[in-house]
Amino acid sequence: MNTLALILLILFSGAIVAFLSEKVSKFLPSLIAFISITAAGILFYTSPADVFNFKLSMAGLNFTLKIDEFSRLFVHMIIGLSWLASMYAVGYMQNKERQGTFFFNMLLSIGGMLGIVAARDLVSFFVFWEIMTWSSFLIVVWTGADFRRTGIWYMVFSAMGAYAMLMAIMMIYSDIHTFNIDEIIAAIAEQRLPHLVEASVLLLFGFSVKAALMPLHVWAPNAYTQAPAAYTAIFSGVLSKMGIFGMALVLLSMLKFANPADFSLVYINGFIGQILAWLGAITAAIATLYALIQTDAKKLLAYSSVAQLGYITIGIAIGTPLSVMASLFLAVLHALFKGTLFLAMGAVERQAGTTDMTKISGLIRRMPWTFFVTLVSIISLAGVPPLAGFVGKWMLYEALITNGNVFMVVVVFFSSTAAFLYSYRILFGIFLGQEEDDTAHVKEAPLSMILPMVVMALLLIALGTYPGLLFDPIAQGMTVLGFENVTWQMTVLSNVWGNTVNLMYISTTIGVAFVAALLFLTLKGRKGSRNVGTKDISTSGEIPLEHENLTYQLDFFKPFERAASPLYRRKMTKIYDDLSNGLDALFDFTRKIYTGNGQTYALYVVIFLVALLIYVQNTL
Amino acid sequence: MEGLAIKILGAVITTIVAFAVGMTYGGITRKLTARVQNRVGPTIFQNFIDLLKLQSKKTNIYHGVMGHFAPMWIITAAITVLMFIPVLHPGTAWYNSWFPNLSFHGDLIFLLYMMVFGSLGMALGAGQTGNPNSAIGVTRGLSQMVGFEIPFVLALVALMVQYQTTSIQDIMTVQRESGVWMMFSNPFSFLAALFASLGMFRYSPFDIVGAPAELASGPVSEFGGKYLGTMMSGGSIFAFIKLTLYVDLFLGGAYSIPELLIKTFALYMIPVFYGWVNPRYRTEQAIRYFWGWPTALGVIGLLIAIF
Amino acid sequence: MSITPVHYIAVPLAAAFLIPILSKFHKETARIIPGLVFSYFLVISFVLMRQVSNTGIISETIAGWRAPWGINLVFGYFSGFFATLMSVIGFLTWLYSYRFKLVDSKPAMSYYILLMMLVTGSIGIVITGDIFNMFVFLEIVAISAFSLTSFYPGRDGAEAAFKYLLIASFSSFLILLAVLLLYTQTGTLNIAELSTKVHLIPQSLKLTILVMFVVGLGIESELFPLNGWAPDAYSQAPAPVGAVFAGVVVKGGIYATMRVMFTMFDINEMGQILLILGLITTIIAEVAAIKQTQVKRMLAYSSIGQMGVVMMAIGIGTEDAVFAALFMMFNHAIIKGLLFFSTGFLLHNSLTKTIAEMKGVAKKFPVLSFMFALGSFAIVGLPPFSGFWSKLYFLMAAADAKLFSMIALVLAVSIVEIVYYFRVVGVMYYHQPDESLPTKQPGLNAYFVMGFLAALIIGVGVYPDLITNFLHAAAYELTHKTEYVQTVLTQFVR
Amino acid sequence: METKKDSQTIAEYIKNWSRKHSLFVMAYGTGCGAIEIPATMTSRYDAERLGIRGAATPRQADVLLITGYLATKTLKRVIRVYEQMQDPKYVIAFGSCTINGGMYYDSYNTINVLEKYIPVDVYINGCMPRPEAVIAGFKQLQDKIARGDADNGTRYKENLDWYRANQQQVIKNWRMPDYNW
Repeated sequence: MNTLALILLILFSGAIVAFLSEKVSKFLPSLIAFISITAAGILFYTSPADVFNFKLSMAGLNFTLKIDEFSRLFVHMIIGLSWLASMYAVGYMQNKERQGTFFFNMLLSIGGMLGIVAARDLVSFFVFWEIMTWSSFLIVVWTGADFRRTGIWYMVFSAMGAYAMLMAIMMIYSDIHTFNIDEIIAAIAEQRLPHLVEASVLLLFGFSVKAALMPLHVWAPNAYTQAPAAYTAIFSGVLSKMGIFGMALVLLSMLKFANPADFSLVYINGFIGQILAWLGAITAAIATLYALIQTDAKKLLAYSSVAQLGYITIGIAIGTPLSVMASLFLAVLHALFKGTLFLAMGAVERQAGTTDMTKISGLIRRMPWTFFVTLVSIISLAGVPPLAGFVGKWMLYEALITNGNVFMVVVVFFSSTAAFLYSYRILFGIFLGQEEDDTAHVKEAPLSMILPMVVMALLLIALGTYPGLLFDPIAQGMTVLGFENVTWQMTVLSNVWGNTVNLMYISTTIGVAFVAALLFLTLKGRKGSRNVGTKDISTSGEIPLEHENLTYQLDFFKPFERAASPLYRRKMTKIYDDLSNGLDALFDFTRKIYTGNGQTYALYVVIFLVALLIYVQNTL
Repeated sequence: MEGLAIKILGAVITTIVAFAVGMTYGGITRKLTARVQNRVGPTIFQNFIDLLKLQSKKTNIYHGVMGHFAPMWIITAAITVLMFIPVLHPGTAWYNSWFPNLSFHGDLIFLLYMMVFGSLGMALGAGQTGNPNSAIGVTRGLSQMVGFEIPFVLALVALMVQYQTTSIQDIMTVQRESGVWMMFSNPFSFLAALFASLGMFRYSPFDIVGAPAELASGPVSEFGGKYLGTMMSGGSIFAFIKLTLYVDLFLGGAYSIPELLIKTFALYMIPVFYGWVNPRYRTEQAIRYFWGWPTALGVIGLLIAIF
Repeated sequence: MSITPVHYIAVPLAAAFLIPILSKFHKETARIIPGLVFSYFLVISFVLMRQVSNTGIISETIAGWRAPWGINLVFGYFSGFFATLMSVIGFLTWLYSYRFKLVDSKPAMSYYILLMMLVTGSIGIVITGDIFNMFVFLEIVAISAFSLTSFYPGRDGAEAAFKYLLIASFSSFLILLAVLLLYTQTGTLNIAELSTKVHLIPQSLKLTILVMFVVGLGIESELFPLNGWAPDAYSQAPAPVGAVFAGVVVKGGIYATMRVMFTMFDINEMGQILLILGLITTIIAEVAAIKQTQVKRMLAYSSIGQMGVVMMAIGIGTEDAVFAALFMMFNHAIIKGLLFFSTGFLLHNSLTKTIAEMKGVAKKFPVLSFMFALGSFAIVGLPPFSGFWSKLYFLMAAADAKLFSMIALVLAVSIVEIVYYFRVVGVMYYHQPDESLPTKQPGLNAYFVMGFLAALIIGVGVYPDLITNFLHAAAYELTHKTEYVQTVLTQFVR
Repeated sequence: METKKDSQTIAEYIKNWSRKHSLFVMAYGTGCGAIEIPATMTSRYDAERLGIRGAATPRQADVLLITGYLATKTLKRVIRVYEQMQDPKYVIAFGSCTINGGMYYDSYNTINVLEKYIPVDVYINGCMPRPEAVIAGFKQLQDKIARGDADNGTRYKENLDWYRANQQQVIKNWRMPDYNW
């Protein structure tokens, strides 16, 4: 039996078994999910690289699945994060209702993602894409809260994207009667397909829906917020990256090989890339602005995921080796730190009951490990050295500057500076500030939930000094995409102008200075040090009561909001609401054709008959 | 091996110099302010005395691990940035003997991000103390940072794209070879960066972060003793770092310590003077200020740099 | 004696006469005998299909009168596909509606007889080789459909039946007129012979006949301005009958249209028109469906929309398009059947059958709700369910014909489809139930039927080759009419 | 008390010198005397030349300056602030009211003798004491610090029970967090 098919089979059958096993015991589905993902992972990592292709001819179509170096990178993300998340889910989901449905869809979407990255023909790509979409939809609505706003919007936007893709697939099919991606690329390289540009634009449209690009992002915040945290990690971590994968497929492996003799096409290609990059930049900026006014931690993270995906899109769209490397690096990193963050928020939600930052504060002494992983991943989200986030940010900036997209750099820099605000917001709002009496009972999450987060946090720390560990697979993947001799070093970053940053020195310096300061500050005057609680603060002599909490949580960044008020004035959701209302009115009007009156229907028949007769006699 | 020893010695000396210069500048500022207000004022070494006093406090208030880390993060960030910033021009006698720390291993983007490190750690520490004033001060500080980073980045990007480099040495070299300082060759970018520096130094009118009467000195309101002292020293080093960075980028760098002192002091007096004659802005006013003319100047400079 | 297509007609007619008599002795017979008939249908279909696969098209003359004078029944892959589909749906409907709501014997008897006649008539349409005979069977279908529509006593049923009657009378009138004109022009009623003689008809008259056929059959197959009757009929008839309407009656109309368009005439003459009509039908129907508050009306509009797409595929007219159309009809039959069957019990005792009454039924009927959700997922064309493949093949056929604007519109309206189906699913699963209606748990037979349909949906979805070869053969047979014509005409000289 | 100057180690001497020359004042403007503080700080009698500057919070302050009479309500706050200050800390009582109640000696809600509630290092007499007097008081405090016998905090801790008793006597609704010192 073919290994790749076996992996998919394990996942899908595991999904069904998990779904049925809920009848047996509420604990079983999570276990089955974990086991099947583990089995798939073991199977993937133990078998040699060349066995991962799989051909199937069915219903007059040829399906080709193949894992090359580029998709291997994404498979690492998918399997790794899903494995950790499913381990986490064992603890997170215990004694919740309808676990069978949850794990069924979880495994299904994981299988769908694997299928997507492995698909080498557009039909199976689309099939797996749709499977992933509807299973993730079922998880998004799993809690059942706010079905219309969240579920229907997600499904409608995904359907718009998917059908745009289908349209494009059909266009390509009508040009050259094949669905096989390699054949398509070969065909593009030699002749000019009449519908190539439209098709690629439509494909990009479809992918930007998943990647939550600017005008199409409105589904994302709600969906990320509503899904259970154990899945949101996967959802925002890897599932959204499928859009990035598709963009890379279109921009870097289809359009890039377009016939260079065809200047118009090359020009259009660059043009599309620019448009996409600018959309990404605007997405990053706007989403960041909206992230920092949120009061719910999960929603804040959802907006920040949208922003991060904006960065990643920029890198792919610019298309220079450095930028592609940067964005793939950021993609993996985003999977790591945003996965960690969502898992951490899930832990907080499970232990403290809510992630609303206006309700809880000062959990640092209660949940130290959760705070630690949150801190690490927030630092790498903010891109502050010496953690891994800095590497990706640096490469992105250098790529943009050396490429001459200077104003885009400024926009990106603005958004990532504003990202500090919400980074601080989430750390402060949940873990710092005064301790509530009603969160005094909160305990640290169980080990099965802590362990995955800690693993990812350690990875982030390691990658901050040794990004080469990740550059290696990325570079191999890029060679598949057609970038020749991608150069990378283990601990040194460099751009095309030859400017370098030596991460080894950086982390050594920081470490030495930090340890020295730590020793100095800790040892000096240790006997005289008084440990005080968060209630013992200088409030101009006033003594806060036991129950009153002085933590500053509401309108956290109000001054910034006031300063940037013009940017907050327009709301995308409102536009879509108006659109849907207008459509609703139109539908209502159209529906009135069916009056429910027999005579009218008879009249329709007669009129139609006469009209058709006249038409036919006159034209044919 | 003793090459390493020399390097470490140089690093220590650099740190000491930076610390001393920063503290003294602070004292001089206090003295000058007093003179301007027709007072005698303290000695110019008052800051050293204060620091000594703070470090010799008997009891220290421990607010939790983040509160404990905050000063360390500041000092760590200060030292790290200092290591990666070229204090003097390469090749000069002073430089080779003392200051060749690591300045070839970092570039501008790295410095931009590394400078934030300290203030983020500070913010976290201030957050854990549980004092609402600290959190309010932190939000103001971060918001203001978003304000002045924009013209600053515009200026830096202008330099980078114009001279096709992101390293400070190369920019210094360009100035040395051409003999023209950036503040004359890129006046608009220089002005933008200068306006940004007003926000960086947090003298009035941009001192709402630690407004003493309103916020009880804001983020640091719960810190005293050794913590406050360490923060002070870190802040002094940071002042030196910012000034040196500006000198390197716009004033053609320095060949010797006296030249460096003259240039940095001249530069340092600009925010101080501006502060004397100005009241205090509210946060949104400050942000709007930075997004106004400074950003416009930065954009002009950038356009000039491109074309 | 050997099984021949005529059994399709003879057996049920005989049974229809027997049932009233036998039910005098034992009431249960009224329920059992139709079951036997339907199962016999299955046997016939199976045997005949094997025969067809061995010896090509079967053509049988009735009562010794040879064509063109007598009536002849033709059973090929194409007809066989429809006949088998109808038999299966009929059987499942019977099994499902066994003890559905028919407690006392009298309505039960009429229900089953009418159901039997409905299926019989449709199968007759499919297997007859004579255009007038086809008209007769259309009438049989129509009449039994009227009576089933007004099965439940009450004003609404009567009104719906009246509308149906009114519109259907136009259809029969037009078809009859068309048949008459054909006969006057060519002197024969045999489809195969007609197909060799249509070129004798003057162009304008031929077009008039075509238009009459289009309109007359369009009423049966729910084309846009002609389908006013459909929603009322679907929503007023008992739920299983809705499944029969969607799976059998409409298919009869479509079959007739295809037979006329492809075999008798040349599709190219009306192809464009059918394409446009189908598109308009789809758009209007889906748009109307999203505004419905009654589940069964919504399903009715949705099946109208599906028929519109099928009509577009017919209008494209290539072999692939016909294949897509057949596949789509197959899917529509089984999926709509599943939807109607599950709805039948979900809203068993409700009179208004509104969507709001399905609040939180998932708590009470987990399996039924799952079936409904499965049907919704399948019918909007999500993989890996069977609905996806037919949509894919249709789009491929359309793409071959370079009809991109049409693809775009169809995809756009299928987004609307997603919205209204998922809205219902959301109501079923994520709203709090209000304990208003007394519920009725389905029996084992209903579960079996729905389980079979669901298994079929998933099975075909995962492995479409279960039926594709068969459908390809049927499409080939339709688009290459020579074999059909030859087989029938060879009998003349026998 | 005998002077400790000779007994000071060199480190102690330097520390005291620095403490003497940098006094961060928590000017607790309780009474009318607060009006004298601005005059003392600003250009006429520039107190900063002696290294005296205002501190915003007790965490950073060295000197607690009680300017005038203390109502019992205010006393509670004063005690809180005093206890939040870090050692070494000094208290300067300002004006007659802090010595003996002054013109409020028979008021029902002001305390008369501050010494009973928190230890005081330097009293500045007068009603009001002029800025010169204030600066003189600071000078006195500085000498005391230099001598090294300004150990206000330790005195408070040693006699804590006595002070607490007095405080609880006047502060009826006693609600103070107790510290781990």
